[in-house]
Amino acid sequence: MSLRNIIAFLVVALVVLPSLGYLAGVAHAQGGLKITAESYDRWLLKECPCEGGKLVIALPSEPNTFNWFVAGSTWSILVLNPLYDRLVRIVNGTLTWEVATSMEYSSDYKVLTIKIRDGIKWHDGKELTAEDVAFTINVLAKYGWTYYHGYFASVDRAEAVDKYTVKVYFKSPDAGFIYNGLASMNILPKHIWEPLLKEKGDGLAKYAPKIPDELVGSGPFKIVEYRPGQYVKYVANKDYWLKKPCVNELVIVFIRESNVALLAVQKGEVHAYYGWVTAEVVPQLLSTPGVSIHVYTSPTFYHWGFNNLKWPFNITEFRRAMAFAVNKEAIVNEILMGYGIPGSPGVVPPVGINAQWYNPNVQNAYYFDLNKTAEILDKLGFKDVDGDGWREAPDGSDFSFEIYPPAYDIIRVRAAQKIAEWLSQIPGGGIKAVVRVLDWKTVWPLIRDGKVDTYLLGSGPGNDISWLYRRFHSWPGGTGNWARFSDPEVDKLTEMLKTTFEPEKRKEIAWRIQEILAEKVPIVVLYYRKMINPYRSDTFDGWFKPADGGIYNRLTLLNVYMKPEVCPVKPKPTTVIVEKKATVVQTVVQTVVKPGTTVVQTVVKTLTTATPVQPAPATTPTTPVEKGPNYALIAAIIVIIVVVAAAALLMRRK
Amino acid sequence: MGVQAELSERLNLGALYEMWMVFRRNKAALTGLILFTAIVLMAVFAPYLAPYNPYESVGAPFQPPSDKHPLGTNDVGQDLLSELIYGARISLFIGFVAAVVGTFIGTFIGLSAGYFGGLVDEALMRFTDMWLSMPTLLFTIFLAAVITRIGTFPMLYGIILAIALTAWPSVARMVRSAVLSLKESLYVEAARAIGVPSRRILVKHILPNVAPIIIIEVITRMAIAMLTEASLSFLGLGDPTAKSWGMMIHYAMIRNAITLGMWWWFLPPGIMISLSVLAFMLMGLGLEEYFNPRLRYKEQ
Amino acid sequence: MPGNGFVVRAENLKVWYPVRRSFVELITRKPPLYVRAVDGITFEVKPGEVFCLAGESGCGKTTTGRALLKLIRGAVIGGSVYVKPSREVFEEVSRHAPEAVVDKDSRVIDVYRVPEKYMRPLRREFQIVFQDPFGSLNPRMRVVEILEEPLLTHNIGSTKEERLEIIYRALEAVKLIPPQEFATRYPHQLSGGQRQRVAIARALVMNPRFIVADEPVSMLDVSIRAEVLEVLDELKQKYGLAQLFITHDLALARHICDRIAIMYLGKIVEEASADELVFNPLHPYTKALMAAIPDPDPEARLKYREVPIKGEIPTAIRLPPGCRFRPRCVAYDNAAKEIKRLCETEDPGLVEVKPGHRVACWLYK
Amino acid sequence: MYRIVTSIITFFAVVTLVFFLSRLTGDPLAELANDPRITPEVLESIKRLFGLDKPVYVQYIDYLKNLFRGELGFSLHYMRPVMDVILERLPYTLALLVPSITISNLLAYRIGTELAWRRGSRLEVTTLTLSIFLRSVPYFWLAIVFLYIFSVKLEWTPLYGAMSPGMSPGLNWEFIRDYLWHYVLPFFVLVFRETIAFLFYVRSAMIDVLGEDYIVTARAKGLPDKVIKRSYVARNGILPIVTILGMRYAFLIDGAVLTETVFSYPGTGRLVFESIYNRDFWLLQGVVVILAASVIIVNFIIDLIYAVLDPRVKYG
Repeated sequence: MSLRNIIAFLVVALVVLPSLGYLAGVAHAQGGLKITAESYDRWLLKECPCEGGKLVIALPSEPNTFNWFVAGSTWSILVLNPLYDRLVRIVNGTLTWEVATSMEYSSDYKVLTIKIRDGIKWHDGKELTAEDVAFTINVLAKYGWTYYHGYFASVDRAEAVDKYTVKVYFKSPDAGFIYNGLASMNILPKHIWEPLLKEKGDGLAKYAPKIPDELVGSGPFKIVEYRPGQYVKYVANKDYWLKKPCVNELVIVFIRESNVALLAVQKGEVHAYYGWVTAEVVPQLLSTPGVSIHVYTSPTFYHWGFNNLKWPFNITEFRRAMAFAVNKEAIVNEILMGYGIPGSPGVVPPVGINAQWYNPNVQNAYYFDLNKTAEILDKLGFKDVDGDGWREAPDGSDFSFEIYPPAYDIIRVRAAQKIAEWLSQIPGGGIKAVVRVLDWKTVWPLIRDGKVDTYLLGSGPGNDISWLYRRFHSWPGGTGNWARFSDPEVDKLTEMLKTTFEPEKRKEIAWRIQEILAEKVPIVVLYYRKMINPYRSDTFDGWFKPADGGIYNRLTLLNVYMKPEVCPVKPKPTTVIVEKKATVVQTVVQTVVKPGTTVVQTVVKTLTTATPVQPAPATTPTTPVEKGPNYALIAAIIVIIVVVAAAALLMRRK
Repeated sequence: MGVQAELSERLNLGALYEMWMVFRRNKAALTGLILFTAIVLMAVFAPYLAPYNPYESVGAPFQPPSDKHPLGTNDVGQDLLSELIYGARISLFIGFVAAVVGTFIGTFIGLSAGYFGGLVDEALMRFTDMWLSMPTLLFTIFLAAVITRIGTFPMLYGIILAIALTAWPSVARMVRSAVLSLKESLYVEAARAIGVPSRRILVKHILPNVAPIIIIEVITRMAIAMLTEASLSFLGLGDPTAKSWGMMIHYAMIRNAITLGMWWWFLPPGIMISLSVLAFMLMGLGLEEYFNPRLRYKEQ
Repeated sequence: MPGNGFVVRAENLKVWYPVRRSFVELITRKPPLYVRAVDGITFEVKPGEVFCLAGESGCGKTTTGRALLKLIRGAVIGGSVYVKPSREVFEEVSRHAPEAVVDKDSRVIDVYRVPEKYMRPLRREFQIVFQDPFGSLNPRMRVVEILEEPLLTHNIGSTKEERLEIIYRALEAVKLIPPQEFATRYPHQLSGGQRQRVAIARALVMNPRFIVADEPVSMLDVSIRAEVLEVLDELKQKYGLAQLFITHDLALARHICDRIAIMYLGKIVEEASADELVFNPLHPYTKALMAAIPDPDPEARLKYREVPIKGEIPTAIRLPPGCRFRPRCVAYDNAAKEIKRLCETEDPGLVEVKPGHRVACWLYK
Repeated sequence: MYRIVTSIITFFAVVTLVFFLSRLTGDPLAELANDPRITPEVLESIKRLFGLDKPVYVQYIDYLKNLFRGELGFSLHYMRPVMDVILERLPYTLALLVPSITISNLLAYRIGTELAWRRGSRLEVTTLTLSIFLRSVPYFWLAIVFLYIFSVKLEWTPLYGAMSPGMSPGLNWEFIRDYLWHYVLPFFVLVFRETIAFLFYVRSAMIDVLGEDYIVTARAKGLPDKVIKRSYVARNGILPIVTILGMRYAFLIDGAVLTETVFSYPGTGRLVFESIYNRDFWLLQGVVVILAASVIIVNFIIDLIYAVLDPRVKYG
């Protein structure tokens, strides 16, 4: 333990701990904490200008499972999203009531009392009660194989006190529980899942629920059909308690190639694409009549991680030197073509729900200055001794290190190449950095096991700021701490984040952690990506466009409606031939403006054409497809027989 | 026997001369040879032919063809024509190494099986059959996925290895059947009657006579290896840092060249692959017809 | 050990090729079938003698020739082949494989008891010339390399010059003159006769005691046969080289050989000195063969025509009981009842009917 | 019998090889560690649930046991038995492969015979040159170009999938039309490519047959061309062609992988691509095993057909 560490430790022990104890005492004394959250109503349309129609959304990948307990991939969660309700939900960066109407902690933060709405019905007509909520929480708390178990590990049990009240008992207070656990928890019907759980036990993890019989939810849409590799089809739940969805049908199609998906949006076959769209297609998309784009910032922080245990990356000064050698603006402008924002030295993203904890003061801790890098390196003894243009290690030996980006992400490969280029340009001799591109499956264990010098990784933050514990608490306490960063003060602070409930206090701690991270640079956050979702603005309206999320979301599902001129319900006199008229609409692409960054306001001209769309025959209520023989198989067999027969005939005649 | 032939005999250029005669007789093979030479020259003199360094951003990204950039630029502003010219190097390299390694493995196994016969033959041929029964590309995909994920060597070598590992079985089959027929040939029997040890028979009598088959194999395998590499790259299993033609198409695909209608990005590399594969196939066909038209049965 | 004056002696030699059985047959334990290419023959070649094996194609004469030199693979071989090598070779073999020595005093070795790895010294003295001169020379080797190979194998000649000397002498012996010119050529630059002489030279460089000449001229044009035959004859005259001459051409056999044995379906049916056999054939099959020889004398031709043959050579897998020539035998049809019965039931052994003339036919018992 | 035994041995060898190669790629769940939801404890219990904590040989034995029950293991990505996932996709691939292999082989057979018959004619030379060139074109690239021309530029065919999104399958004209509309381009690409590749075999096999003495004799006898073609050439030429059918089938599977990927067709070939993307090696392993098994079976059947066609060959 170095002297510095000891001093830091003493500071923590003498200053921070007592003050924390004091604060905790205050919280106790005040007793209970009422959770505040927003209401949905402000986002909802009062009434649908048009009811009916079919909305087609494209995702790049199909869901891996419909069993929400083990839904590993984003796509599964997205596909199950229209089906289930949550107690609370994070909408546009704020906590919003959904099924719950109030929540209150007991004074020792070990009991959480949740009140839920009455009158919510499952799709099969049964009522959603506190029993269902308690059941879901208990499963997640009890079974280690559920993917959300980590968020519920602090829960001892949940109980339904009465029909509309749930009490959650904790083993130990958990400040992140609501944001992390409840805000991502779909409420599952007990009457479906409890028998299954009894029957299968742990085997439920491997169970694929029957579609649609066992996929009973309470959400705005019901699943009626799933074609593997092709689409999922839903019908609107016209009795949805919050608001009747405007469209009748929802189809989610899976299109892997963005090329194809974009063409499908351009042709109008698909109304929105929620996937990876690279920036070069934006002009093309915007010049297509009827297509608009929604741009939002993803909170995933793409960073250049150092192995903080390995020389020379265990030297804070060296890491600082590296931080000065990265031109984040250039990466954003050149590689991301402007679709991103430069990474914050404090790691916490300035977007979404994390924005409330974001410390803007650290934003300018580092800037691109190779002279500064040179200066620090000189000080550390990394000098070009033999005059070959490359700096040697202080002991005079050749020095180089490796950067590992994963092969599948071309942006990170290019970013790594850029970083290596800048490092080679340091005045007074470059630093040799070798970019090694390997498959993610190969790189990942290396990063996990600390076998590489530096790497480029994208990590998602949690909903609750206590995710900093996972990412920066001393190795091996935090298992997401791939940089192997360790700092006693950060350890204490991140531990405190987990048990401190006071919002103001939490913010204070978070700010302090960000300052330390900016100072110690365990990782250099390069950028947060801006995602592009193309959608049809000519046929559909009412899209909900959050600053931190995609166009496909719950509010879109509730609000989106067909434009009156193409609305299938309003009967129109015979065939309408609408002239092709082009209107120029100005769309301001939202840009999160933060102090210290240049204000970028992109004004994009969108050409919207009201294309005449043939009025579809009056809404045909889609009946759920009865379970029957596999039609695809039958069709396949028929085609085979016909073709073979034809071929045989052909042969015979010759 | 012409003077020329006489001369070449004395210079021990027999085999080369023979080959040249084949090419001169066979128009298709000659076309192949010319194409091949052109592509090899392009690869060798890439630095002189290419207008820019393909590893450097020399202009704005996503430019359409212009005077400055005859084929436009890619997603990071690298010149596509230069990429195309340099691509010959990587593509030929991958094809060549994979083909040579694959043929080498195949020859080794085929020789052993054919020469030792009996149980060795049976075991090796079962093994070969097993590999042959796999859909080649599917299995290459599988191997490439596995190999590039188990080592920290550059992905390029993993792909080459995967291609080589699926290329050998048909070579082994062919070499084996050639060895079997050679083994029954009278001059091998004569050597045995003399008492020449089997290793020497293998090296002196059998190997030189299998050589033409091996040469043809290397040539056709190269064509197949290049096609396979392109397919692997297309499926996202390639090495993103290797600027092969297949990788160019892959980049074009993931950067939405179809949506943007940038045909100048994905058409030329495909044509280049086709041309070089064509060159190898024509050369292979010419040589094959000359050496033994009935020996071959598997191709791709 | 009957007799001692031989170089090579086959005793009850059998070469049976197994017929591949199907899986079901293996399971049901059907007895294995064999093609009896050579089915128990006994003969010997005396020093300095040219012994002929004659017969239709498929009768097993080539197989016999190769079996003598242990060149058959993948067959069941029965009986013995005794050879008499020179003293030094005998000592070398008996040192490594004492179990193969049959008679120490007269230096007789049973070839089939010598393990394959100790065969090499024996191969030096017992050589073969194949029928096909086009296939028997490696097209990728020059003549000099072809001839050098046996020398290298047997460590004859310690230096290159010495070996070249031997090679040139062998080439001269087979009348490829000037040897220096022929030595640098590739086989495809030689005519068929020249190639066959190179093949003979290849056998000759090792200074063998015995060679099997397996139809050495049958694939050559008639016009160049003479030169090859001349070389072979000279070898016998000059070096006293014992030869087993395999041919289907009786006229040729009579011209070249000291003694002739006629084979039919893996067995020797008649054996006699050349003149005796030609002028006094006893076996109906020999007579039939004689009838096939074109004779300049039309009368003679007519005379032999009286002894025809019927049918075709049957397969050697399922042999008829009794005499195997019976189905084709004209004499059988005319024979007496008791002889017919014998023909049908028992195989006639080779019986000496005159001194030096043996025949396998019930008619002569 | 012999063939059955060797086929089974080959199959198990393939299974073993693929199994152990898959295991070489390391921990299939390793990536979960970077998921903010997953704690180390959760990771451990998931591993236990899938038997990943057992030694590899135990896993192998379990796998073989499952194989006898007709299961191919469990897809960690889809959280379902691999067999179920594959069976969902198989009809699409079969519907694509079987007709295209039939049509293309018949086409190639007709054209190949004709080419062999007219050896040396201008028609033959042109066709051959063209097909040699087309054979050199990377398959997937050809498919992309077709997609670009017919779907993007001309808009004759759809961009992706086996049916329009939300078009529930049923035995009605609307669905069948939609299905065929999506079917035609991948089908055409497969047939096109396969015909060209197969043409060569047919042609050279036929040329061999034409060179046989009995054909020469038949021609010398003055038999009409039609009769010779039908009763001499076709019958004898079919044997060498049948032998390589097995290989053509394997080749076509390769084609299906690429075609389905380009046209986003939801078959097993596409599943290969998906499983690489999702790094779902257990599924990839299952698909490889299934497809390899189908190749083995097809080869076996072809051997039987061969035995029927060729009186000289007998299998016990």
